This record gives sequence, structure tokens and C-alpha cells, in this order.
Amino acid sequence: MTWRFGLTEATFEPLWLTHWVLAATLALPILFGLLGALFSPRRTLPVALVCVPILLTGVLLLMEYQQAGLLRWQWQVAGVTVSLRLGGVSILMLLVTQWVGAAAALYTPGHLRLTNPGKQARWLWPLMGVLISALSLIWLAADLLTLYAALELMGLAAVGMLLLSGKPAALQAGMRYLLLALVGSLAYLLGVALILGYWGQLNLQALAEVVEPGPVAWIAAALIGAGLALKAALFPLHGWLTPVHESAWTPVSALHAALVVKASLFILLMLWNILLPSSLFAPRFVAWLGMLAIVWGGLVAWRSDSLKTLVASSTVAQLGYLMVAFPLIIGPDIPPLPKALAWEGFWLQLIGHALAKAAMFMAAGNLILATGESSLKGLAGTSRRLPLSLLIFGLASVTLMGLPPSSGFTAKWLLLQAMVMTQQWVAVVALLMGTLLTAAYVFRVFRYSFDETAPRHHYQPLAPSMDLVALALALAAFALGLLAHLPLALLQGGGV
Amino acid sequence: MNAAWLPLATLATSILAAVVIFLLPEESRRLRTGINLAAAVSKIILVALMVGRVSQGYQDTFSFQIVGGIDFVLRADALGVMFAGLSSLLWLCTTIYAIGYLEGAANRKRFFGFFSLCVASTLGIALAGNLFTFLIFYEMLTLSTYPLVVHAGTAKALAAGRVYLRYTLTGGVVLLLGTVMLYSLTGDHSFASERGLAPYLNDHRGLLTLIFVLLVGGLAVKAAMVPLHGWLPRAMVAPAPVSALLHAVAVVKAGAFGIMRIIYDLYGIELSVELGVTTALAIAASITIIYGSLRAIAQHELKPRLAFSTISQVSYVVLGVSLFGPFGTIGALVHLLHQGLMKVTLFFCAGNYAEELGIHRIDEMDGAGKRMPLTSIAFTVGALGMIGLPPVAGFITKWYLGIGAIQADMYWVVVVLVASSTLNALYFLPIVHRLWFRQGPAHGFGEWPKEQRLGRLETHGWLLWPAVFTAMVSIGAGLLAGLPFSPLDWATRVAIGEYLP
Amino acid sequence: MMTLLLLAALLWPLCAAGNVVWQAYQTPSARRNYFPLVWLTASWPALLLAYGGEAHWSIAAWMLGGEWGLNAISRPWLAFTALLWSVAAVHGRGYFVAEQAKAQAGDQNAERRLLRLALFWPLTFVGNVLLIIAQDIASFYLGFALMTFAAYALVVHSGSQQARLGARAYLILAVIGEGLILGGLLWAAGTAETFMLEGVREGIAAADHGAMMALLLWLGFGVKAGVIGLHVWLPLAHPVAPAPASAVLSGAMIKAGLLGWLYVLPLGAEELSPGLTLLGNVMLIAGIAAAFGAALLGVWQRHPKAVLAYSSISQMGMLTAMVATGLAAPAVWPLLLPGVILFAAHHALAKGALFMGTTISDHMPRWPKPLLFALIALPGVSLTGALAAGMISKWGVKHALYEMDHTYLIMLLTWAAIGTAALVSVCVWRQWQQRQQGGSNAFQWGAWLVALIAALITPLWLPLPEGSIVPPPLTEWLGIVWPFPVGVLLFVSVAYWLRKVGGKAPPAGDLWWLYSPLAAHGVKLAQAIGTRCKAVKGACVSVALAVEQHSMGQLTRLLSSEAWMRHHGSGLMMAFAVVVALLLIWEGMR
Amino acid sequence: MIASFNLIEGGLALCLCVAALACLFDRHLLRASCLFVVFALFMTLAWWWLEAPWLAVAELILGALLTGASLFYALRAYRPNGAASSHRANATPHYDSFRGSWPHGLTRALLALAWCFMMWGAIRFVMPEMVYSPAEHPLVMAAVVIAATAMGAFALHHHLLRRLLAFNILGSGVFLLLAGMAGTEEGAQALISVGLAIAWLGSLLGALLIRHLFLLEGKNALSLDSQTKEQPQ
Repeated sequence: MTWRFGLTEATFEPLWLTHWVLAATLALPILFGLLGALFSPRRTLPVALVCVPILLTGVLLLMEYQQAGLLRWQWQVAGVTVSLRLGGVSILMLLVTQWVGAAAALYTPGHLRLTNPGKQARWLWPLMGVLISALSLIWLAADLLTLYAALELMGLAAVGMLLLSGKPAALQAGMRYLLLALVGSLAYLLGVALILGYWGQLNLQALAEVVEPGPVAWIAAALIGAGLALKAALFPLHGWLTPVHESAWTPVSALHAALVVKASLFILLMLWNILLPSSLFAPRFVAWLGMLAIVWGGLVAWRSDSLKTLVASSTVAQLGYLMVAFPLIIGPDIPPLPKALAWEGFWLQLIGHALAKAAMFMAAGNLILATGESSLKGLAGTSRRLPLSLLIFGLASVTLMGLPPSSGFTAKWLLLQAMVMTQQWVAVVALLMGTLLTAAYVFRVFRYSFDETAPRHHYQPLAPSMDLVALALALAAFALGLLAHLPLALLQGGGV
Repeated sequence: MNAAWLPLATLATSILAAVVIFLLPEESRRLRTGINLAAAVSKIILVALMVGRVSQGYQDTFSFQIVGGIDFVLRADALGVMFAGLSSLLWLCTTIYAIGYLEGAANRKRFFGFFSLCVASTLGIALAGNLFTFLIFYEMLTLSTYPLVVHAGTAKALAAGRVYLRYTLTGGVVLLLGTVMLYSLTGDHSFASERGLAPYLNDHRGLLTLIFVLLVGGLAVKAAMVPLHGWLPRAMVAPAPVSALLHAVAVVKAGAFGIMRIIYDLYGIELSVELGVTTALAIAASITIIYGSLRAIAQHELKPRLAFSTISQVSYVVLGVSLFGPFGTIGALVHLLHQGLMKVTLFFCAGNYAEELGIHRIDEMDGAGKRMPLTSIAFTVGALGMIGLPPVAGFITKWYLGIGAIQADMYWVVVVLVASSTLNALYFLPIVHRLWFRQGPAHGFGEWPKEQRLGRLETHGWLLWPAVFTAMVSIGAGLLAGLPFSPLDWATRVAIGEYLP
Repeated sequence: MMTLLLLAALLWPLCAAGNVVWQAYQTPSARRNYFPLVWLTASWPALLLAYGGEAHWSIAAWMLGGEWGLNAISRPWLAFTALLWSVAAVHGRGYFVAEQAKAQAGDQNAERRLLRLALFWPLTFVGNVLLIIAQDIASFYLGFALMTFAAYALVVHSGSQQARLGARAYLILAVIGEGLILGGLLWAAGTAETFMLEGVREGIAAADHGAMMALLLWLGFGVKAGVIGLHVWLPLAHPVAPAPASAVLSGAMIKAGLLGWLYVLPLGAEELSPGLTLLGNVMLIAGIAAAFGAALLGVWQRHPKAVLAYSSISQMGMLTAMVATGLAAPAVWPLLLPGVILFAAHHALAKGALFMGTTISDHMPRWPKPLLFALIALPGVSLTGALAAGMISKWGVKHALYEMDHTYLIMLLTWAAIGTAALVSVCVWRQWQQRQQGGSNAFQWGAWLVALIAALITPLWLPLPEGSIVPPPLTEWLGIVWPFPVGVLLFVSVAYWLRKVGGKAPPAGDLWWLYSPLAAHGVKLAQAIGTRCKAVKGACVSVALAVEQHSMGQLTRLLSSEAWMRHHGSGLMMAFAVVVALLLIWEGMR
Repeated sequence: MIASFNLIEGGLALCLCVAALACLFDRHLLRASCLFVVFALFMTLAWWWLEAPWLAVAELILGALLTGASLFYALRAYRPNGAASSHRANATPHYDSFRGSWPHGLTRALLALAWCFMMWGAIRFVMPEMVYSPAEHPLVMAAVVIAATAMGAFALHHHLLRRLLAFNILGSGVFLLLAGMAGTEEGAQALISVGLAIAWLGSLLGALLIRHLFLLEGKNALSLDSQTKEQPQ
């Protein structure tokens, strides 16, 4: 299974150009972020110009990957080996990160212009840059040290961004997030300590070769799992997620929900895959929690009165879909076909959710910004006045609901097919319940918005870029449903 | 020679129309009307082209791969083109009607945008070449009709929309489950495949039955079969053109059409009979037919009565599908078209009464025939057709269904048909009687609830002519059923293809 | 040429109907003539068609494949039907003069009524013609349905309380009849896989359940033909309908039911199944019962038209019995058929004349009264078989039965004629009692006279096959004539006796007054069930709502644990790690 | 020699444990912070002992100096003459008076115990020799105890500053464990250095937040009531 993560030998050495591209991929976001702090752009155009080279690096890496297949880098820095690899998953997630990041960046100037947050807004840019870099590093990293460093960097940057809005609620939520994230990483580190102590390996590929099931692997997996589950907001540990989004800025929420929690999940999946090659119960446990997450997140979102809470709780439920796929990907005795289906479904769901959730946060942010109210009741009559924002919300929610022809649907289809093939009927029911619950809370929004009886007079006009960016994201999530083979082809090419 | 562009272009016409309408500003009424009509007309032309191609024996197919083992397929086969023809024809009528109906109303952009999407979904359902593609458009239909149902934005409309979604989304989920299970069992299975699912019969009998129940159960929600019909009467709060479209082509027909696809093109009729599911389906359909009629009698408002009538009538299609034998099939297929024509007429008329005179209740309709003769004639034609009286198209259907039932040795179905006809007469004839034989405000007794003079004629021309046109087509489809390319002829062609491959 | 005539026969009445609508919008009501020449001549092309000879048309595009034809049955049928309609139309013009004057004076109601009648009259006629010439099921059913439902407008014409009652009875029974016919036709046609009436006939003869199909069809058409039990609409509808409408109802339209039998029942077929034979016997009994029962009830009626309606039931009962022999004793049928047609034609015209006669006594022209009433009674006398066409038609039936030695039937039919005579006497007597002067009109009595004469000379003009009409030999005259004087004598003596004793007459529509309370009870029962269901549903809904509310409350409480999870995130993480570790260890240790 | 080594190591371990426990369970915040600095100094010694001078320097600077400074900086918010004292006039500023319910404490204690056992179980396999002579590596044992207790304390406490302290001690425990098990090779050192840096950054951020929260809202714990408004109706 580890080949799926690109943890195998590469056929070709990376070209010298590729080294530079890699360096640019990792460094440019931070660099431009600092520039952003210096100049604090008020318009979309400069941001767009800056995004172009970053996106270009991603595209170059993609081309490189398609030509040469898996790529590996390894450096010795002061006796410590740092290794990176560019596999199918890596390049896919890298691209998603860059594009969603670019979308968030493009959305930001309009948002800042309309909200006038004050001085601290300029810190958003470097934090965003750090976040993107850290995320890119997480997708690329192939040893536990790099992963740890990137994870911490990402966590701190994320906390910083979430704190920027400066409201007391944000501070409190941020404090909780900070503490939990730090403790989570320590749990991870504890697990790494066991691994390092027992096998003396930090390199994932080498580790995968030497690892054998035993108490150390189990306990390390449990500790790592607990830490990362906390960071990834997996079901019973998700409590910090909603308040954080409640008061954060829209682009920050978008980035966070789309990518940050996914990164922890990705690490969790990868490490468990290495540590627990033949475990049945732990992935099952996660899957059960995932089912609960689907139902719970859906219920919370359904009963919530605030738009942002709704969107944030929906993340909990959506993560549940990913959790449910765990036993199919990790577990033993899964025939190859359902395994492959679940693998594809997992990533498609992850990508689709990333795009759609970002779009949804932006749409929700737009609605809240325009109406000046964050409750669902404040949406009355928006269908007439803000049709575009609502349409974006709708497109994104189609993906979240998993209705065709969105990527959510195709992903759900793949997962369902895998589950049916392996006779996991409870998971099937949970997935289908998820669709209904998602529909329930999404259409609650629409029900309020279609209400024509409450007339409103003043709406804050929105910057066109805000809607356009969100629309592009939502459409991308939507279109991936029918064009799913494009991203999934990348997954399959991962260094077979 | 495969003209893959043809089904794609047909589908794209209405999607493009929807996109353009969404892009236009709310105020540009003329341009929107123009685009609507142009798209509708061009779609009819494209469908006519497809009809020509199909009658020459081609099956134009457009397909591409989504993920491994799952394809997106649009195929213009005889059955699909039949449904596409119905939807494109009635789309034109309904669009014209809607333009007149929504004159001066708010949110027209949204309405027409989703209206076009709705029709696009219907067309996609018609042309879907496998179950996956079908499912895509089936769900799209659910989503695109929701804004239409809640269009009025009142509390009642919103509640109706909620109920609508509860039913249809649940149905969609069940359908999804069935589809996934089928794919897991058999892989991608095209509707055009000749071999059916018979090879799996020996090993997976129970599973096949279960999948069938799931698939048909999911579809039965849209087909409004008892006890899954609850959404339909509530959805009546939608504007008249929407009700017309929902009832005549889009939603309920999508369900019925889906059941047809499942039985004819997926399972194969022999296998379905072998599994014994057709009898169960026939019983369910019969219950629906009788129940719908009984409930219709109890209604005092026009649109709910029509809604329950729809519940009853759509199950005729299902009933016909479940009768083994060419006549039952022809009856089902032809009723798909005929019921569409007649029901759309009735809803147009109901809308006309409501718009022009403010009539919603049946006891307000006394003597409306004098005030609105053409509308009332159209209504009468539709009502008589629903009863199954010649020369309106409904008779043809009832005839074929009855004969199909006899041939399938299901004599009780004839009893159901006759009972249903009698019940239909019981709830439609009083309305007709009120229209023509009672004296009302037009004769100087009392006043209309809310009279408006919308046009030079009895009402606005945009409202009147679609109703008259569909009424005429309903009569024509019955009177000249023997003509080539008539609904009956085309249905016979499809049925022959089904039974004599 | 025949095709042109056919087109004219069908389209010309439609033109007449269209003309009515056109006039309604074009001509101001003060100058509007509701019965112009077009309207009067609406049925003439059909009459011509009947004399055009036999013909056959197939129209593939027509519904399920049109097959129309004029043959030995449909030609005479069309002839007498069209003739009666033509005469009745002319009569109607006279009959409605007063109403038209009212309408032109500005009476909205009269205007509306006349417009409706003028519109539906030709439509009903088209239906009647179509069902006669149709050889395929769809056209026949179309014609039958069109005639049935369009005639509703004729019955309900006056709009009075009784008229609405009569019309309702008519309509309800018509719907039931249509249902029965549809069921029977479907069954038979489905079994035989045919779209043709002939196929149905053969199919019923051959099918296993042929008797059931035939029963359905018999009852279905029997509604129109007034089979006993289903006849109740006749005495309710006839008195209230305008006289010309009554004439066509009783003369032409109830004959459509008879024609239906002739078309679909396997009459005279060889080797009929026992079930069909049994059905034939049942029909026979029903027919005889109707013939006698109607006479017994009819003599009590006050309204002359009600009396005539019962007479129609009685006559149709006889015809039913004759048709029944086609099943019960198939060998007779070929001989009997021309007699039946003649009987039907004669009855049609005679009954038409009698109904028109009721208006003559209402608006007596200044003729000598004895002459007038003799003329009024004349068709009735003919019906009893005492003279002219009646005698010939009676003989036509009788001699066929004689040949096959069905003496009981002959005897019964002869005795039934006593009833006919009594009914005619009652009718004339009632007319005499209710006679009124004035208001006479040339159209009115002219048409009446034409009908009368046509009735008397029916065999002369009816296009029956050669040699099928046999004048009775002199020796048989007495056997045919005697019921008439006996019936009259019976009537006189009973009337005399009754005048002494007194007594209450049974109401018109007899069984209706049994059916309607039953039906009302049934409806009440259904409503009660409906209310009960509604109550149950309401209870279910309220329970469901309560459950929902309760569960929502529970849910809210449950969701508050979200805050708990938030607060105990770190503890949960520790627990998570412990649980996963324990799971893994347990799994690994197994 | 070995015995003396063990003696020193044992003493160090004991001191670490005592300092950590005292720091974790002292309700007097100022004293607890001071105790933390002491603990950090012991940690420095421990690193020195484990022959990782760089780590010792890092611990001294990052752990003792900077983190301590951050903590005191946060504590200044609670000073009685501070601007925010009016909010909580009745509360003793440097004293955490929050009393949790006993099941709360019990579950945390049990969980901490469970973690202790879990880590111990793993260490048995990583360092098989410890099975026979548990006292061989007193620092590792101390680290297990410290880490588990700190984890439990982190979950137990409500006061933000105490949680921050618990986190820092937990971090030190984990680093110590890492060093004890994996030795002080470059990889482990790198991990610990990163961890130290992050811990300090986190503490700094946390201290800032604590100050802000107290000044803005007068809160020194994450309250439950802020969530009630998200509950429906």
C-alpha cells in the first residue's frame, strides 16, 4: 500500500530545473507573503500577478511528474536527513493547495476592503504564505522530522490567521485551538519518539520496510493517531473547529477548512498505513467514529442558527466520509478493486470537499457581509437580491450533499461501491444518511433565503472578485464530478 | 455513422439557455423571452432530427469516461427520443404559457433559469444511456425543481418545498444505493445492452430482487406512487406552469420513465416477470390508481384534485409497464405522452381560471364556460381524456392497457381500469357540468372571486393558446392515432423493438 | 360518391353545430334563429347515405384503425335513425317557437337553453351515426360515448328540478353503462386481439369466459336499451326532456343499445358455449319480465310521456327477448334478424310519432278532436300490431319463431302486446285529460304527421334485404290483432274499477326510488369511512408531530453535548489514544 | 562510577519530577511559574547530562528564559492594580480558585495512569533492559511520569495559564523521553530543537492571548457559556 503514497524508489533523478522549481514552490509563498505584509495590497490584480508564479511552479512540477513519474530528494543537513518526494498524491494535493490558496488570496483584497479590519490585516499575508508553504511541505515530506516541522509551522500559522479578526470570541476559540494543536503535536511527537527509539528511522520509506506489527507500532500509532485526530478535528475531538470558524475571516476559514484539517488527516492516514499494515480494528474504530461524525455533524449543522456554524459543522460531517473510508484503505483482506475504489473516492472526496468548502465559506461570507447578519434568519429575501452568492452556495452544497454531477457525488459513488463490495452496510447507511442530513441543513439555508415575506432594504454591495473567485471554486468542485478521471489519473500514476 | 453531437447539442440547448438567462439582468424581459423561445424551438428541431435518425435505425451515442468502469453516456434511442419529444414539445408550450403567466411577476430570471435547467434535466433523463447518467440527471431534476416549487416564497410554498425535498431526496438516496449495488454486481450496464441481467439470475436472485426494489422504490417517489405521493399535492403551491410541467413531463414522468428504463432496458421484461416483481408493481400501481382517484373526489379545490388525478394517472404508466406483453408496453409508453398532453392542458386551464377569474375552488367554477369558452373547451377535452373517453388520447391508452392486462392474464387490472374510469368520471364530470350547465357569475349570479381582464380574448393570449394547442394535440393524438409518427405509432415502434429485438 | 356522402353525413351536423356557435357570437340575440336550415338538414346526408347502398371504408389513420361500413344491419338502422332525427328536428323547430320568441325578447335563460340544445343536438346525432356505421371498436365506442354524453344536454334542457333529476339519473346510469361496456369490450377484444366488432363477436363465441364478456356487454348496452333493473332513467328522463328529444331518445338512441347487442353478441353463432346459452335464457326472462313489468307499472303513470317511456321499456323488453333467442336458440336468428330490425325501425318511428303526439295534444291545432286523437293513437295501435307496419313487423318476428316452434315465446310476446295496448290507451287517455288548445305550429304537426305516416309504412321504405319482409297471411291476422281490443277493454275496465276504488300510483322511475336511497346510504357510508380515515390520519399526524417535537427537544439536549466535547477535547484525545491502543493490543494479542 | 552516575541521574530525575509535579499542581500561579523556571533549569541540567549541550543551551534560552518571561508577561495581566482588575475584583489574582468536580478529576487521573502504562508498555519493548532493572534509566521513568501527569493536568485544569504550564511540562517530558529512548543523535536533536522552538512560540502566543482575553473579557479559562449561544433556540 505504501506505493500509493509514493514511498518507493524513483526511476529518475530530478533535473536541476526541478530542484529550483521545488525550492520556488516552498519559498515563494513565504516570500510573497512577506511582500504582502510590506505593501498590503488593496486590489486584486497585484495579488493575481503574484499568484501566477506560484501556480506556475505547481504546473511545472506536474509536468515533471507526468514525464518522470515519482521524484525524490534527499539532503543531509547537519547530520539530519531531510527527504522529500513527489508522488501522485503529493502533486495532486500540492496543486489543490496552490489553487485554493490562490483563490483565497484573490478573495482577500475585496474582503479586506469591505470589512476594514485595521492594521493587523497586513499580517494575514505572511501567515497565509507560511501556511501554503507548510502545507506544500507536508504533501511533499517523506520523513517524520520534516512532517513534524511542517505540521507545527502550519498549525501556528493557522492559529495566527484565525486570531487576526481580534474579536474576543475569536481569541477564545483561537486559544483553545492553540492549546489543543500544540498538545496534539506533542502526542504525535511522543509516537515519533517511540518509533525513533525502536527502529531508529525517521525516513518513511525506510521505516515502511522495517516496521513490523508489535506493541511499539501499536502504541505509537495510537499516540500519533490521537494527536493528529485532534488536529484534524475527527469526530469526538472536533469541538474546537466550529467556534474557530465562527469568528474568523472568510478567506481564513476557507483555507483552514479546505486544507489545514486535511493535512493532519493525510499524515494520519499515511503513518497508520505504514505502522498498521494489517490492523483491522483501529481503522474500523475510526470508521465508526466517522459514521457518528457524519450524523453528528449533520445534526449540529441542521440545528444551528448561524450560517458559519452551519458551514463549519458540515466540515465535521464531511470529514466523517473520509474517516469511513479508513478500513477500506488501510485494513487487511480488502480485495484490490474496492481498495482502489476507496482510495480514489477518498481523494476525490477530499479534493471536492476542499474546493466546495472553500467556495461555501466564501459564499457564506459574502452573504453575511452583504446582509450584515450572520444568522440564518437574516438571509430572508436574499434569493432575490444576492442570487449569485446564493447560487455559489448552492453549487458548493451540491458537492457537499454528494448529488450529481458534482465531485462529491462521484466520490460518494466510489466509496459506496467499495463499501457495497466489502459488505459494509452500516457505512453505506451512514453515507446515505449523510446525504440526507446535508440536504436538510443546506436547504434550511435556502428555505430562509427564498422567504419573500420579509423585505429588506439595505445590502452591502460586494466586490465582483469575491463572487467570481467563489464561483470558480464551486464550479471546479462541480466539474470534477464528471471530469474525475483527470485527478484520479494522477493518483494511479504514482510510481507503480 | 454516429452523430454524437446530436444528443449533446439537444441537451446543451437548454443548459445554455439556462446559463444565458442567469447571466442576463432581471429587467431584460424581451431578450429573455427571445432566448427562451429560440431554445425551445431549436430543441424541437433537434429532437425532430433525432426522431428522423432513430427511425432510420441509428442510435447516436455520446459518451466519455468519468472514472474507471463508469461512463457518462447520452444515447438517442427510440424510447428516449419519445420522452425527449414530449418534453421538448411541452417545454415550448409551457414556456409560452409561463411567459404570459409571470407577466409582471418578480424573480422571473430565477424562474426561467431553473425552468430551463429543469427541462435540461428531463432531457438528460430521456437520453441517458446508462443508470449512472440517468441518476445524474434525476438528481439534477430534483435540485432544479426546488426553486420552482418555492417560487412564491410564502410560508406555504416553503413548507411544500421542504416536503418535496424530503421525499425526492430520500428517494434519490435509495435509488443511489440501488444503483451502486447494481454496479457492484454487474459493472457498467448500458441501457442498450442486449443481454439484460439474466446471467446473474441463478446466483443472485435475492440480490437482484432487492436491487429492483431499491431502484423502483427510489423512482416511485417521483412517480408519486402511494404511499410515496405525499409531496405532489403539496407542491401545488407552485405557479401553474410549474405544476403543469411537474405533472406532465418533468418530475412524475421522470419517475415513471425511470421505472420503464429499469424494467425494459436494464432487467429486461422477461427477467422481471421471472423475478415476480411485475405483479407486485402492478398491484402497487393499481392501489395508487384507485387511491388517487378516491382522494381526488374528496378534494374541493381544483389544483389538488388535478394533483391526485395525476397520482392516479401516472400509475397507469407503471401499470402498463408491469403488464407482460406488447400491448401493455404500448399502453404504458403511449400514456407517458398522452397523459402529459392532457394533464398539461388541464393545468394550463386551471392556471387560466386562477389568473383571469381568481378561481381556485371547484364550486366557484359555475358557468365559467360562458366567460372563458376556449379555456373551458380545452379543460373539457382534457377531462374527458382523463376519463378515457374517445376521441381524446386517453382512450387509446386505456384501451391498450386493458388489452395488455387481458393478455397478461391479469383480469383484475381491467376491473381496476374500469373502476378508475368511473371514478375519474365521478370527479371530472361534475367540474365539466359546472362549467357548462350551471349558472354562475357569467349569467349574472354572484361574482367571480377576483376577476381580471388580462387580454382582448377571454384571457391573455400567451395563456390561452398553449392550452388550446395542447387540447387540440390531445384530440389529434387520439383521433389520428393511426398516423405515422403519432404517439401510438412511435410507442408501437418502441414496443416492437422491445419484444422483437 | 359514397365517400362524399359519408363525409357529408358526418361533417354536415358538425357544420350545423359550428354554425350555432358562430351565430351565438355573430348574431345579436334578438334576431337569432336557433334552428336555421343548416340545423334542420343536419341529418339529411346521413339519410341519403343509408339509401346509397352497401359500402365499406377503411381509414388507417383513424384512431386504432377505422373500419366503417354499411351492411344489412347498419343500412336500415341508419335509415330509420336518420329519418327519425330529421323529422324530430323539424318538429323541434315548431316545438321551440315559443321559447325562441322568449329568447329573442331577451330572456337570458331561454337563450342559453336553446343555444345548448341547438349545439348538442347535431353532436348527439353525429355520435349516433358514427356508432351505426362503425365496424371497429374505437369508432363505435366513440360514437356511443359522444351520443350518450351529448344527449345529457338534451335531457337537462328545461333546467327544472325534475329535469335535473332525470338528467342525473341518465348520466349516472350512462357512466355505469360505459364502464361495463369498456370492461366487456376490453376483455373480449383483448382475448381475441382484435380492433373490430366482428372480432369481438367471434372472440366471445370462442373464448372461455365468453359468457361473462357477453354479460358485461349485455348489461352495458342494456343501460341504454332499458333492460329491466337498469331502465330507471327512461321514465325519469323522458317526461322532462323536450318532446323532440324524447322522440330521438326513445326512438333512436335506446336502439343504439340494441344495435350494440347485435354488433357484439355472437347471435346465431353455431356451437355456443353453455354459458352463453344460459345467458340467452336469462336475457329472455329479463326481456319478458321487462315487457310485462313495464306495462304493469306504466299504466299508473299520469304523465303521458312517462307512460310512453314505460311503453318503450316494454317494447325493448320484447326486443331483448328476441335478441336473447339469438343466444338461446341460435338457429332462429338468421330468420329473426330482419324481423327484429323491422320491429326496431317501426318502434322507433311509432314511438317518435307518439312522443311528438304528446305535444300535439298540448297545442292542439283546430282539427276535429276525434280525428286528432285517432291520429294520435294511430301509431300506438300500430305498435300493438293491430294494423299496418305494426302487424307486418309482428308477423316478421312471429313467423320466424313459428318456423322453429317457439310457441311459448310467441305466446308471451302476444300477451305482452296486451300490455302495449293498455299502455297506449292510458297514454291517449292521459293526453285527452291534459289536452290544451292553441299554440300549434305547422312544423310541429307536419313533422308529426310525417313520422306517423312513416311509422305506418315502415316496411315500404326500410332498406331491408329482398324477401325479408313477409306480409302476414290473412289467417294469422286475428292472432296478431286480438291483443289490441283486449288491452283496451282491460284498460277501460280497470280504469272504471280504479275510479271507484282509488289508490296511489307508483312514481315514475320505480326502482330509482329504491336505488337512490341505497346509493345515498352508500355515499353516506363512504363519507363516514372517509371521515373516519381523516380522523385516523389526523390522529397519526398529530402523534407524529408530537413525536417530532419531542425528538427535537431530545435532539437539542443531545446537541448540547457538543459543548461538552469542546470542553473536554484534551481528555477525549487521551481517551482516543487509550482506546486505539487497547484495540490494537487486543487485536494483536489474539 | 556507574552507581554514582545513576545516583546523579536518579537525583536529577527526582528533582525533575518534584519540580514538575509541584508546578503542575500548585494553585498559586506566580509560584507555579517560578517552579516552571526551576524545572526548566533542571531540564537544562538533564540535557547536559545526556551530552546534548546544544539542547541544553536551547532549553536554557528558549525554555527557562523566554518561556518563563512569556509566562510572567501573561501573569502581569492579573496584577491587582492592572487595568482589568475591576472585572474580577473578588478573585485572588494569582490564585486559581477553580474547583472541578471529582469525577472530572478522577477520569483525568485514570487517563493519565492509562497513558503512563501505555508509554511504559512501549518502553518495555524499546529498551528491553528496563524490564529487568527499571532503575537503570531514571530519566526515562521520570519522563514517563512527567509526560503522563502533565497530560492529565492539561486535561484537568481550566485556568489557561496552568494549561499553558502543563503543556510546557508535557513538552519537556516528551523531549526527555525522546532523548532517553533514541539517544541524542542528530535526528532526535533536530526533533527536540524544533519542538522547543515551537513550544516557545506557542507559549508566547498563548501568553499574549491570555493577556488579551483577560483584558478584553476578564476571562482566565475557556468557558462553557460561550457555546450556549450556538445551540438552537
